[in-house]
Amino acid sequence: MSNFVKSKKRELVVIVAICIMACIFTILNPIYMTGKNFLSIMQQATINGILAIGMTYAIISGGIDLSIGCTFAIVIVTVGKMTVSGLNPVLAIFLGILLGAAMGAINGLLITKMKLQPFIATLGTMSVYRGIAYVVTGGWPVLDIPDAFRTLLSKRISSLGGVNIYMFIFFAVAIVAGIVLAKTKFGNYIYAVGGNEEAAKLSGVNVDRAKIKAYAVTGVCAAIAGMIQLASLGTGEPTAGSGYELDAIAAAAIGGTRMAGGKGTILGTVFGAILLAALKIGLIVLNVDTFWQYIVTGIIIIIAAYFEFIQEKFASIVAKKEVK
Amino acid sequence: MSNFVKSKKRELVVIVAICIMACIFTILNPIYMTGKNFLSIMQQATINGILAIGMTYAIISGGIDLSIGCTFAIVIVTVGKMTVSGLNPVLAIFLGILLGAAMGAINGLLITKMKLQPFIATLGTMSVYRGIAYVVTGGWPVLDIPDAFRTLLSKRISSLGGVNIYMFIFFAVAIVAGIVLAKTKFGNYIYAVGGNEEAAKLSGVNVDRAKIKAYAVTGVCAAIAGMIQLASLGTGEPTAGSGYELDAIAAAAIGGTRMAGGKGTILGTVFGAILLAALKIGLIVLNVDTFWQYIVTGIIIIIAAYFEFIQEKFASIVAKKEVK
Amino acid sequence: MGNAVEFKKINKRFPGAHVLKDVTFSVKDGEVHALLGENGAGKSTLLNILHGVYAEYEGEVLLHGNKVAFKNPNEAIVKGKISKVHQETNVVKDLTVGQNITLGYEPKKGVFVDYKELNNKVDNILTQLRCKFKSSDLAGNLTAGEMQMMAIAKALFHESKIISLDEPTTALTLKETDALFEVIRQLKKDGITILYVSHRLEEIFQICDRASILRDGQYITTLNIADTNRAELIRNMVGRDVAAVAGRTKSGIKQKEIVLKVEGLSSGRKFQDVSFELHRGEIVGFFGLVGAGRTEVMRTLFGADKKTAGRVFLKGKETHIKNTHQGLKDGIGLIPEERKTQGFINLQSNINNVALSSLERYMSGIFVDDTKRRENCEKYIQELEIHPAKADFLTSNMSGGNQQKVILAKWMSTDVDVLIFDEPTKGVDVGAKVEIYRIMEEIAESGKGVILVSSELPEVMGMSDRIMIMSEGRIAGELNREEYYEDHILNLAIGGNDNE
Amino acid sequence: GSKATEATQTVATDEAATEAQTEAVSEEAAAPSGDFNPDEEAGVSIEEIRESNGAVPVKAGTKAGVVAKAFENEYWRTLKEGYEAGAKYITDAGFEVSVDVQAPQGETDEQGQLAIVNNMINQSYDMLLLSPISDANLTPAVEVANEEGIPVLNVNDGLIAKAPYFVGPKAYQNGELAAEWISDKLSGEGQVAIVIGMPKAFAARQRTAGFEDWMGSNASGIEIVAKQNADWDRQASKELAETWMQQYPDLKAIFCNNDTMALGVVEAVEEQGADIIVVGVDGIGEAYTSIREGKLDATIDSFPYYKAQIALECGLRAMAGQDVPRVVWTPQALIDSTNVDANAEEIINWTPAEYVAE
Ligand SMILES: Nc1ncnc2c1ncn2[C@@H]1O[C@H](COP(=O)(O)OP(=O)(O)OP(=O)(O)O)[C@@H](O)[C@H]1O
Ligand SMILES: Nc1ncnc2c1ncn2[C@@H]1O[C@H](COP(=O)(O)OP(=O)(O)OP(=O)(O)O)[C@@H](O)[C@H]1O
Ligand SMILES: [Mg+2]
Ligand SMILES: [Mg+2]
Repeated sequence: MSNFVKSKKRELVVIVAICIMACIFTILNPIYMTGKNFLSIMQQATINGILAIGMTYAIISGGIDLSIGCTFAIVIVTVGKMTVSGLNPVLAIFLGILLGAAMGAINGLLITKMKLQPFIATLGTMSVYRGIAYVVTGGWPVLDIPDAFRTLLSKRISSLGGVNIYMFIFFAVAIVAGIVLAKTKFGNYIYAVGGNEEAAKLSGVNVDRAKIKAYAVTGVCAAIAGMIQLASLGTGEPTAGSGYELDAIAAAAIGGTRMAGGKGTILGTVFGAILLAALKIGLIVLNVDTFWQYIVTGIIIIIAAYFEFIQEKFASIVAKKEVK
Repeated sequence: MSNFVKSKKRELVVIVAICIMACIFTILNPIYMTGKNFLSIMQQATINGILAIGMTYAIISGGIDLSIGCTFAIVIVTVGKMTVSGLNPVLAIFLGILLGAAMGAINGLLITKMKLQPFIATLGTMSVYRGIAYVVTGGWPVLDIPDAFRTLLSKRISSLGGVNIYMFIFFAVAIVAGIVLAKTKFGNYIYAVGGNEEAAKLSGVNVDRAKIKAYAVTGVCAAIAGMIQLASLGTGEPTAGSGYELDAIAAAAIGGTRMAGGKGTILGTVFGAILLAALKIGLIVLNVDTFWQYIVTGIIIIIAAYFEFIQEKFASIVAKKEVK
Repeated sequence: MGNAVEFKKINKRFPGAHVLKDVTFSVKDGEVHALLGENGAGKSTLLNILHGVYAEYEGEVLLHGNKVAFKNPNEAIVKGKISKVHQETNVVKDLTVGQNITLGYEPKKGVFVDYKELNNKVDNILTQLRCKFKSSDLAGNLTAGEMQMMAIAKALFHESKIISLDEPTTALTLKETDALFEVIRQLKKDGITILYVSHRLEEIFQICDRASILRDGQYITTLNIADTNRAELIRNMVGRDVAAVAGRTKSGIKQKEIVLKVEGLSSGRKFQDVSFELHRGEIVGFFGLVGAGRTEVMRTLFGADKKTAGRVFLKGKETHIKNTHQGLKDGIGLIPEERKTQGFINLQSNINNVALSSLERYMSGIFVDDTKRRENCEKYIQELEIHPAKADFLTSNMSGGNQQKVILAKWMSTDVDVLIFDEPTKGVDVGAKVEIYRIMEEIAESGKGVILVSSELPEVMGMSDRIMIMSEGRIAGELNREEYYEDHILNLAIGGNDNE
Repeated sequence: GSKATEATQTVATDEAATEAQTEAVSEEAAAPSGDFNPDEEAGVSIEEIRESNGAVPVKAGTKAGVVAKAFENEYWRTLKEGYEAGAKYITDAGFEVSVDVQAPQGETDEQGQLAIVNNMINQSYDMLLLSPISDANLTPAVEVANEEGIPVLNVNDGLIAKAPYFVGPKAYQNGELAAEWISDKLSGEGQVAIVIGMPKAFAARQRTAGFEDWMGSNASGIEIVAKQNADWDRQASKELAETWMQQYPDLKAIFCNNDTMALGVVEAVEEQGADIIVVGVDGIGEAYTSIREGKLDATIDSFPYYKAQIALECGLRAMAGQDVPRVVWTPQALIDSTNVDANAEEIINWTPAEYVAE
């Protein structure tokens, strides 16, 4: 039980940070605290959030996946092409998820079977996947995605004040990913492999399989995020998603995921993504000069990461007190 | 002695890879194997090479520096402004190096004193530094860099068949950085800190200072690379260098630098950069479709990284044979 | 009684080393069988072969008469019902005890891990072992002794019939050791065969039935413990007679000058108000139970941790040590207790590891001179009889005791005035132990102050001019040689505060 | 002045030419037209609109929201200045209007740009003038704006199929102008190469296609020997040029999809002392300077400063319910040493609009 509270401490810190930020923004411009704006924040957080959830799997397993933005792009254009050619939208979504899983698994295979360092392996596939997305489309966007597909994944629900359906998908992904990570054997193995690969191996955990699966999850999340973007934009571009990997990593890190692996939660990552979105929208609402936005964003990332350290210090003091 | 050969084995592998690649390109287009083209390769390896040398320091120390592209940009615009305002070019170069060192040291301070994870700390400063480069210039390029500065760092020496002076700077940086890493106390400490930080600390190594210095070197290399680009283009753009960090990491990794720290050589990194440049030029010479270039580049990165593994296996087999 | 394990002509080669040579012997069902030998004799390697860590070797391993060849440790655990408690415990610190124990074999309910069932099962085993921690505790918060118990619990969880313990007591307190022996006797009663590796011979006499001895990778003999004695064991291990007791050979080397004076040193909650003096030529022992805070005091003195109060005087001058680098410069050195994680740089050779703390000694101009470094390293390899005697060897590939010697060489290469030994003989063989005692004495004789932190009472009593006893972060007592009584010392260590 | 005007081809009003070129558009260049390709539309110039619709009706208190691609690029900063100048004209004419120009963090921040537009819709701007990063990234916001009846003008160069209006220059013609000029200088003989921007970008494609098609049908003696991507980056294009100069010693001209890349190529050419014609696109200040110094040979200026004013004017007309065509062409002209010092307003025959209260 105390374990539970302790493990949620990190998320509480992020929530406090979000609240402080929101207050400052609201004081500076009251528009910030409106329902519509809140919706904007959540929408903005969706795609990065889902990508970051996947990234969290890769990072906890002791790796990283730089290729997610490109997996995202490949899924966008291939699913785009499938729906345009009249494939059943549900089937297309299914195939898209499969594709994402396959591309993630390729990363996993490179890392486990060829023993490549995750950073380099996915730096390589990042380039390969991007190239594939271009070659598949000849560089052209895939246009006129059918509404049947679009409304499945992206639809403003007016009866709920304009909430978009994909926000629910975001929550669903977060819940499923969170439960899998926290409650299943597979989740357990990922923590074990990231925390102490040698120990996991000696315990009979199939380390390779756990890693491959982790990257597959990363790929699946990228695929889901991609299809949401495809649905919401109605056009699939092979250039989509470039640079998204860094945002995803930032969200995971802010949410308390340890870059060396073995530690992190989906809840934390989700709040990390929300924090970044809230920050971005805040800067836009305040009409902060773009150039200054870079500076402020960077500083906030640093401060948020510093919280991790403060909070760990704090936790260790508390823990010591409990002992006495 | 055998240690020397063993420690150079990695570099030999990269050289072999470069040769194989060069042969293939030459067969496909004989232009590839001309002296002039060779010069092109070396020249184009320069900027990435110098950045990668700096990156190697950060990585060996157990970290990473994502902000080098942005340090690069800040140095470009500030040194640009200084020279335009008539400052003595040599003094400007000196100040540029100092600036690079300071920005690297800031990364080092965040990582050591605030205990941030290097990836996140430099992800933050990456954004901050980029913003500063924009704010300083208002987004405008710095134009009309005086020739006095330009010829100091970038000048074709016709008597040497058109070799550009900056190639010598590249070699000089590589030699100095290589010797410092291999032969000085500081270099020893970096390896120790990256290999096992706690053990290094308990051996009386000033871990913080070694890391801060390592990042300062990274910053200095970024500054030198930036000034070379400034001199060669005659214009300083605040957008310069974006994405360069990944190329630098790729060069270091191909050259055998261990991403987790503690292992790597400057020579390896230099060959890694040359391999990437040779590949890039080869694809241009063959007029390969841009989209396919992405794919080929990615595959080459993966294969080159795989050599690391093959070579280690090979080394251990050889060692076993020696016993028998 | 049949044979639980049979080794037949086992050979093992590593790059650059032939480690096991035609090893042949057997272990009887249900006995506690000791595996003895000097550092680097090949004990761990043999166990690794038995447990499937190394799948590549020559020769045959038989379990209960059947030839086995496990591809990995897990197969050994599950198929062979044979578990190993590691020399360096393998723990995933961010998982709970239960998760660690059941890792790979968690009970499931549907697709989820059944944590209720899991914790129940594990708590049962833990109660059986009389452990104080629970299945739901975070493994990272356990002490070394508790982690060891966790590993045994894991073996029981897998219903192992054969359990190997590779130096299980190195990190344990006396109390924990006693508890462990109790458990081993219990296991033996339950018909479980135990392979036991230790450098502490008194333990062998306490719990083992027979002992097999390896020397230099070769099998020497198997002895009945009841029919042998300490000297015979040592002679077989070392190949000659060694007086393997901790004791001083020189007297009167303590000098007048106080080299280190500590006044009211505190560090938050870790320890408070520690004061003592250390003379040149003196060896001061620090005794206490695990968790008494000795290591923390030493780390703080050296500059690895921050102090919150107190003053430290070195050679009569107050010092403000902010980090280890300054500690080294001011003349304090520390040989850390966790050899593997704190002692040396994994990827580096002996040359580099030995030279790391004294690089300024090998400079020519601004460069480190490799020849000088090598010479220094080779000098110590000879002097300390480091094996294998190769300067280029990776320290991480050496046996535990030899790693310790490399770390010693590193500190002997410096010219610190105060050298702190934190559990210096942990996992070190009898011969080397004596060696280390001799070196320690020589260092003191050369006019340095030596602090010996140890949990082995005979060692502290034998080596120290004075003993400081710590309990719960405070100095509980200070005894001079003539006041050394085991009971008194232990009493102070357990509840020193009550006596004051 | 007049000579300069003559040498320049102010094609925005040349209807016949427009038609001819529309036919010449190749299959490849037409590919993005699944919905909409402005280069294929019969666009109208602002002069024509003024002729048929008269003065610009202004509703007092109008709040225009402008979202540019990225201020990191001079082109977009100039566009911003143009919008602000336009707003000042209107305010000086006695009408109270405000124009807010925002941009995301860099040309890859697609989500950020979308958030900016959403925010403008949330804050009830009266019209939106959008230059999207990609052809699609603003679609969701545009759909909402369309629903809420906020006029959306797509100002080049991303394409928003769902926006009712497009204002911009004809990208295809860009390439044609460059091709014609180069062919002229080379007397229709020799090797040329093309440095393309990001391979995806509409502008990059159309400029390249226009160039290739024109050469293909009008200058058989010209051989396009190489075509490579340099990601709009100066250093990358310089390196490309260096390699090409080794590979093709007879290279006579290089056409670059924008000025930044052209200036990189110029550096390479200068360094080697080679005699290669370099032509860029955009007309940034640095390009003008370089032409004056005799380094860069020509650029095709699409006058963002005036384009912005035209866009704002069209927006006001659309708000007032006037009939604004689907595509409004903005002027562009080739600038070389002959007209580099000429007044831009003269080159494109610019006259400010007249305003009346709505
Ligand atoms: N990976 C390796 N490469 C090369 N040599 C190795 C490797 N692992 C072990 N060795 C060598 O094998 C020998 C036996 O080592 P082992 O660990 O079995 O000794 P041990 O008897 O357990 O010693 P200790 O009591 O110190 O633990 C040592 O000389 C060691 O240097
Ligand atoms: N790295 C660590 N992580 C968690 N707990 C630790 C760590 N190091 C020490 N501890 C705990 O802090 C307490 C004080 O340990 P310390 O090592 O100072 O005691 P000690 O008297 O030196 O005991 P030992 O006999 O183990 O050396 C112990 O409970 C120990 O388990
Ligand atoms: Mg051993
Ligand atoms: Mg201790």
